[in-house]
Amino acid sequence: RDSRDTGSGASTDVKIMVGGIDKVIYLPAKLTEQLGYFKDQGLNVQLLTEPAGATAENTLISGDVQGVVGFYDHTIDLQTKGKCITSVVQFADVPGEVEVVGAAQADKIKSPADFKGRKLGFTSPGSSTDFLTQYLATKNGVATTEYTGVKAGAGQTFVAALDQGGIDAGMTTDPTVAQLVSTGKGKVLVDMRTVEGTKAALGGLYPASSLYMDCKYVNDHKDVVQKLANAFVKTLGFVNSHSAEEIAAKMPADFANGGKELYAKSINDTKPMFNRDGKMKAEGARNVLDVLSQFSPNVKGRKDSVDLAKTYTTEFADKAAG
Amino acid sequence: MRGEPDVSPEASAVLAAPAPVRAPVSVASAVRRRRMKIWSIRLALVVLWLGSWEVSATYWIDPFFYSKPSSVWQRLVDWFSSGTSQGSIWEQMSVTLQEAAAGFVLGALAGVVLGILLGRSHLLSDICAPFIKAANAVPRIVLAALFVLWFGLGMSSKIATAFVLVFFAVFFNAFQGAREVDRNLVNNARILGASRFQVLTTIVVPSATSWILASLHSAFGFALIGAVVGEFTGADRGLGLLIDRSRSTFDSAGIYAGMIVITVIALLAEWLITALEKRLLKWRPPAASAEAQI
Amino acid sequence: MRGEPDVSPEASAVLAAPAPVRAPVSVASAVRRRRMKIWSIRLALVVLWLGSWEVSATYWIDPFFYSKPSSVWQRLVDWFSSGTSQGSIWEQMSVTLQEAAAGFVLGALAGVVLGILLGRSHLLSDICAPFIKAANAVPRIVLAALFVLWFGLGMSSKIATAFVLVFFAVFFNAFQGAREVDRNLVNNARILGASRFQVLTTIVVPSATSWILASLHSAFGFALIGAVVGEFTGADRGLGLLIDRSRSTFDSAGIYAGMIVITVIALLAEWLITALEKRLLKWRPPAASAEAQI
Amino acid sequence: MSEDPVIELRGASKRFRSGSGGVHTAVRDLTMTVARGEFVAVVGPTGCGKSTTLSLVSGLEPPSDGEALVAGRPVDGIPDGIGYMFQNDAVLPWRSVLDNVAAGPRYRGEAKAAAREKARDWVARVGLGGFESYYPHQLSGGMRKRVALAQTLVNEPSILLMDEPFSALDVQTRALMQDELLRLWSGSNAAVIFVTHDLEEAIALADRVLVMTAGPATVKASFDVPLARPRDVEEIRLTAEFLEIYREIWESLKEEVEETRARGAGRVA
Amino acid sequence: MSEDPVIELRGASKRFRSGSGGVHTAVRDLTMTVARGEFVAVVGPTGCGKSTTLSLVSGLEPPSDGEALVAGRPVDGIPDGIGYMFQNDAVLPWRSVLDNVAAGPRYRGEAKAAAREKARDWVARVGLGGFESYYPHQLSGGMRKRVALAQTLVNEPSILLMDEPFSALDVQTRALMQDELLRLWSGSNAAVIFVTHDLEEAIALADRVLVMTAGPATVKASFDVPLARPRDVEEIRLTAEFLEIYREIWESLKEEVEETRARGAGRVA
Ligand SMILES: Nc1ncnc2c1ncn2[C@@H]1O[C@H](COP(=O)(O)OP(=O)(O)OP(=O)(O)O)[C@@H](O)[C@H]1O
Ligand SMILES: Nc1ncnc2c1ncn2[C@@H]1O[C@H](COP(=O)(O)OP(=O)(O)OP(=O)(O)O)[C@@H](O)[C@H]1O
Ligand SMILES: [Mg+2]
Ligand SMILES: [Mg+2]
Repeated sequence: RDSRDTGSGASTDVKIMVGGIDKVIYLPAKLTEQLGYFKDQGLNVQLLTEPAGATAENTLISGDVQGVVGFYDHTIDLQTKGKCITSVVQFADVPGEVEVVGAAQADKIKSPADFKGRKLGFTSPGSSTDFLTQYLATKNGVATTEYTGVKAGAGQTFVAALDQGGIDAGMTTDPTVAQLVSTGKGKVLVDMRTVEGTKAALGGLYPASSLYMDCKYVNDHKDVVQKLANAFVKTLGFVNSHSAEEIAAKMPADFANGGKELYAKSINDTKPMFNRDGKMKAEGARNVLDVLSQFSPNVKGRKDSVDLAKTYTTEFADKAAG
Repeated sequence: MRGEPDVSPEASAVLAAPAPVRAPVSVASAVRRRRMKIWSIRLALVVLWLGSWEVSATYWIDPFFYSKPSSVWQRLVDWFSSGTSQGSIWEQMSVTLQEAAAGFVLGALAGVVLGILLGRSHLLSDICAPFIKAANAVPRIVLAALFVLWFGLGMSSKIATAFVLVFFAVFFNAFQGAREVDRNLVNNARILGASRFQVLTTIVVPSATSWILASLHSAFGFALIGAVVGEFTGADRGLGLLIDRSRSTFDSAGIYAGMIVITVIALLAEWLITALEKRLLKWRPPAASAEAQI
Repeated sequence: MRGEPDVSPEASAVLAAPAPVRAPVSVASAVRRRRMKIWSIRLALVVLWLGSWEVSATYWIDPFFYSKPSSVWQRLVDWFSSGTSQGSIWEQMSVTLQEAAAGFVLGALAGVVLGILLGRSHLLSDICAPFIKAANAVPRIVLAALFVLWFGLGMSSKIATAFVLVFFAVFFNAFQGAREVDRNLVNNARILGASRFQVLTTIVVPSATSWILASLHSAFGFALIGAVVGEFTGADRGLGLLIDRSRSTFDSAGIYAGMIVITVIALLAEWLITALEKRLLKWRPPAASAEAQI
Repeated sequence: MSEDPVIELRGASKRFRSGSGGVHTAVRDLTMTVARGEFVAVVGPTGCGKSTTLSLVSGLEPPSDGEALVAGRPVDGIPDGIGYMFQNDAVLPWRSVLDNVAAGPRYRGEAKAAAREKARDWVARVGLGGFESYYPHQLSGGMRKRVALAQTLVNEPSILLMDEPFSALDVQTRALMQDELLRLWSGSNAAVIFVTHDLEEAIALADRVLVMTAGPATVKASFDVPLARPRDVEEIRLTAEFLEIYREIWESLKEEVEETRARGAGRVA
Repeated sequence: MSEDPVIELRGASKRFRSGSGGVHTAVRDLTMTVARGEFVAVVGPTGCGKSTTLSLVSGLEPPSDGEALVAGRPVDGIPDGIGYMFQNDAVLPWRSVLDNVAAGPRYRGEAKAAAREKARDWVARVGLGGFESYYPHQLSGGMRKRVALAQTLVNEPSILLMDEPFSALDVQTRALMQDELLRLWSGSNAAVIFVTHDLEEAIALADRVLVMTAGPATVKASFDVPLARPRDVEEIRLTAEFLEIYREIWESLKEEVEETRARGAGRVA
């Protein structure tokens, strides 16, 4: 277990686990590194990646990493398990997820109300995509027992699943969405990459992509966290002031191995989700809790005991902006 | 005295008269005593392990990661009494079991047949060996993802993953087993008039049996792993999905409970394979002299 | 005529005189011809396979999923000439190789030692067997996730995953190998004065060698898989990460290129193991009579 | 007894790779013929190359030089109608005595029941009646030898190679087996090569006794045995004729054995 | 020759599970003793239980009933100072001739060089000088037997069990080995049990010949051999004394062999 301590040897050494470093919704992580903003802050940040969200949080709790770039809703989930995790920089107020319907089913599934009897894909059972799918369905009058949820993963397996009819529709992010749309294999049914789209679909904001850290670490290393926030907020500013092509050009070449235009398009499509200041909107956080309390087995029935104030802080983003 | 000398008159007397029968009886009871002892040690170990897990999870280590036996047990009771969020636990088990069983049977068959063929043909094995070894080095999770592309999200992609895992485990043993065959026996069979094919079925296959069986012991475990890995990659039912769900919802009790269910299935399969082994290898000299002697 | 009878005068003459030496020489050239033939068939197979892949990916199947050899080659050239986003390809290879090698060595050692011990002790094996079989049925990807918790994100969790995969593969064979030992040989050694430990080292281990080696052939492949699976679970370098990256960026050429790199490493390791095998088993009657005879 | 050679070795040699990597010549320039219906016994010092000679005839090993012919055709693969009883154990450990003996007929396409019937008969003939269901590991050394004998003879081979078949048997069982062998052979017109260390046995059974030289083996001398048939193996040993032949062959063999001993014991002080 | 029994079997029986699942009694109610320095030969019909008897003495198999004692203590495990040459091949296939013979001394803690030196001497004594580096599969049947012999004798056992050690050897090599054995034994005060099918060999070598009954084996009769030592094995066979003893033992043995034969051949018409 000694490997655990090595990371935090010097206080400027920070390990951050990204729940899929190549997902466009988590783009600020790698971009900050590429732009050199961590170095500018005097930080020595090591980015790790891991495809399944839950493992990322586990490494955070066990202390292997100091921060995770992932979905905000996990902080609520974990609080019900007695863990204090707090979002320090909120990249977006919307999930950035898209419900895509397969080309073959596009004329039959026109809205979530048509989900009945369908096979709907999500990245993983119990993940945010699962909860959002359930929310979309129930909000449109389809009980969660009336459709079949299918784990379809992300990337190629998702594309193949939709293409081969393994799922009729499914929730995923860019670049998978861009890939599906550009090849005509899928059509966007519900777009939660913009504030308007999200409000239309969910009736409110649903903040997702964020950097969260262990509460105790945040308290003990306010300076480091502040530097991280500075870097990330600066990156958010960069994202908002540059075109998709310019951003894509900053990213490592092999992130665009699937095709340069495709990558640029994914960034372009997803870009609107990122906010400018890295601050959490209180209304968004409440909305997330609302969704989770209906569908998450952990949060169900515990809504009142959740202290939202502990799940995020704008303290650092405020300073970074100011 | 036709057919008599095998059990000499004295021996028959021993078997008939009550007093001397004592010997076999006492052997049987010794066997029973031994079994009792083994089971009680096993039980003690399990209790010790569960106990120390429970205690340390209560006092020292974080049950968030490690869960504890009582919560795992609770989760199992839940699953079996009120079902899982994906439906009845029996259904999940049957799905995973079907996938694993199909992959196991196909993989074992293919492994045995190819292993023995290549083991006996030097030209074939020289040509194919590097390809098979190369294929064996391909990470199975990558393959699982490819199988989803090739075979879709249905059962077939899980069966394919299980197949691949089982195939290689069995293949290498069948191959070596076919090579290790006593040359004397092969020569003798050839002299007695066996065709190449007969040598294969009557000499090579029985000789390689203990090799093949050794690999089958671990192979069903592999088949289950294959099914679970396949389900991790994409599925709508199955134990793998159940574990995956537990993982995403930070339900470590669910992870361990899922693992226990899989393990129990594997042990049942193992028990069947052991029974098969006993049947197939009954010609062997018993390993423990205790068994041979009466 | 001290020490002479092994090479009788005639034979020495054969070796000395130029003409009769023809025999061994022609054997050598026959061996060379055979090797040529095998390599050309292998090459033909590879060409055929790549060719049909390239053609079908160009005309029929979707290179988005299946990529094609030319793009894979391009990706490999890229990697080796300009490196990857994670740094030089050599570094990725060395990381994965270190993890795999460490897991392999530890797993093989533990597998051999435990396998032989349990194979020779009936009580121990009766007690432990169900636990080991149960452990073998635990899905390795679930384990990989647990190892990250137990050992942290560093190399050790990948080594642990590789270890587990190798251990079980080797263990079951070492176990069976230890059981299959010819009783006559053990008895003879005991009579000659061997202690239990000497029987183990001089009779059981050499007897089980071919079993153990058979498992080592597939074990290095497993070690690599373990390392890759470990890297999938969380890492910042390594070939597994490279493949994972390719997967999520729709770079199927990258997936295949990564698999090829791993395969080549596995084949190199395999070649080393085969060399070791030749050395250890040189006491055997050569399998092909062609080799035995001159 | 016709005179066309069924078995013929022409200048056959066999070389092996030796222990230290050199070349070991086991058989050198060996020429011999066995006619149809002829019973040839082969004697020679231990380790001289007798078993190797048989393996050349059986087609299990190809000669390094020279030729091996059976029924006039060069041997490649196992010639038809051959029976070979190996010097060492080669019964199938996973088959019972009965199924071991039934193996030959089964391989040659006989129905299971018929093969077993035949086998049962042969098991009894070699004195193992009652042991049909035993596995080889449950038998004594001599019993295993007899299983191998039955296994070979049940095929009614026209060429019979036997490598010290009776060495593990007690005198009387051996005599019984010898009688059984002669009885079978006399009705069959089979060519037999019989390797033995027992000179009496060689003379009692054979039409001709070949003496091999110290290794590398080649034929040193061939002695005809002009004793009348049918022979009673027990009786014949006491006749003057027998003793005469015995002495003659023994003289020849002795030299080779001594030569071997001189070489092998070269190191003893 | 002292008279304290080194080897003692008291009413020992050995039962095995038989082929068809029943019980097979290999040795029944066997009582025998061998004194220090005594050479006992055991003869009996094939398959009667001779090898089983040796395995009881060696401690490799426990008796089912009765007792086996060596040096006055009940046998559990391998008694000290025992040497046992098995009926079937038990040389290590992965060791060269030299290392096979050196195995015993190595096991008993001798240094490698010393063990090899001893082994080299013994390899030569059994006539295998020059074959030191050969692996067993490169040897003939008789040569492998001699490796086993050297392997056993190099340990200089005080109790020597030999199961048909010379059956695969030609007459002269056999005589040589017999002489060597007697030479070694006479200086050693070792107790020897020597199983053989060759009655001449038994009488020529032993102080006493035990005749076993048809299986299940028990001691039928014991014959003292009052021939003077040192004996010249070749010479002794022609003496009247020898022939007398031979006839006597043969009479006794014959009955048992015939009994066995009658049983085994029970099925032959
Ligand atoms: N595979 C082999 N490799 C090397 N040498 C061999 C091989 N097989 C036999 N030999 C050698 O050839 C010689 C003759 O062996 P063979 O088995 O033919 O003797 P044999 O006459 O049958 O002796 P025996 O009477 O002891 O059975 C021996 O010296 C042996 O060492
Ligand atoms: N493991 C066993 N299981 C069943 N029966 C056995 C076993 N070992 C020996 N026997 C039987 O015991 C009897 C005696 O066997 P043993 O090997 O002692 O005979 P032997 O006198 O040495 O014969 P031979 O002279 O042929 O070597 C035989 O009938 C044999 O079938
Ligand atoms: Mg021979
Ligand atoms: Mg015996």
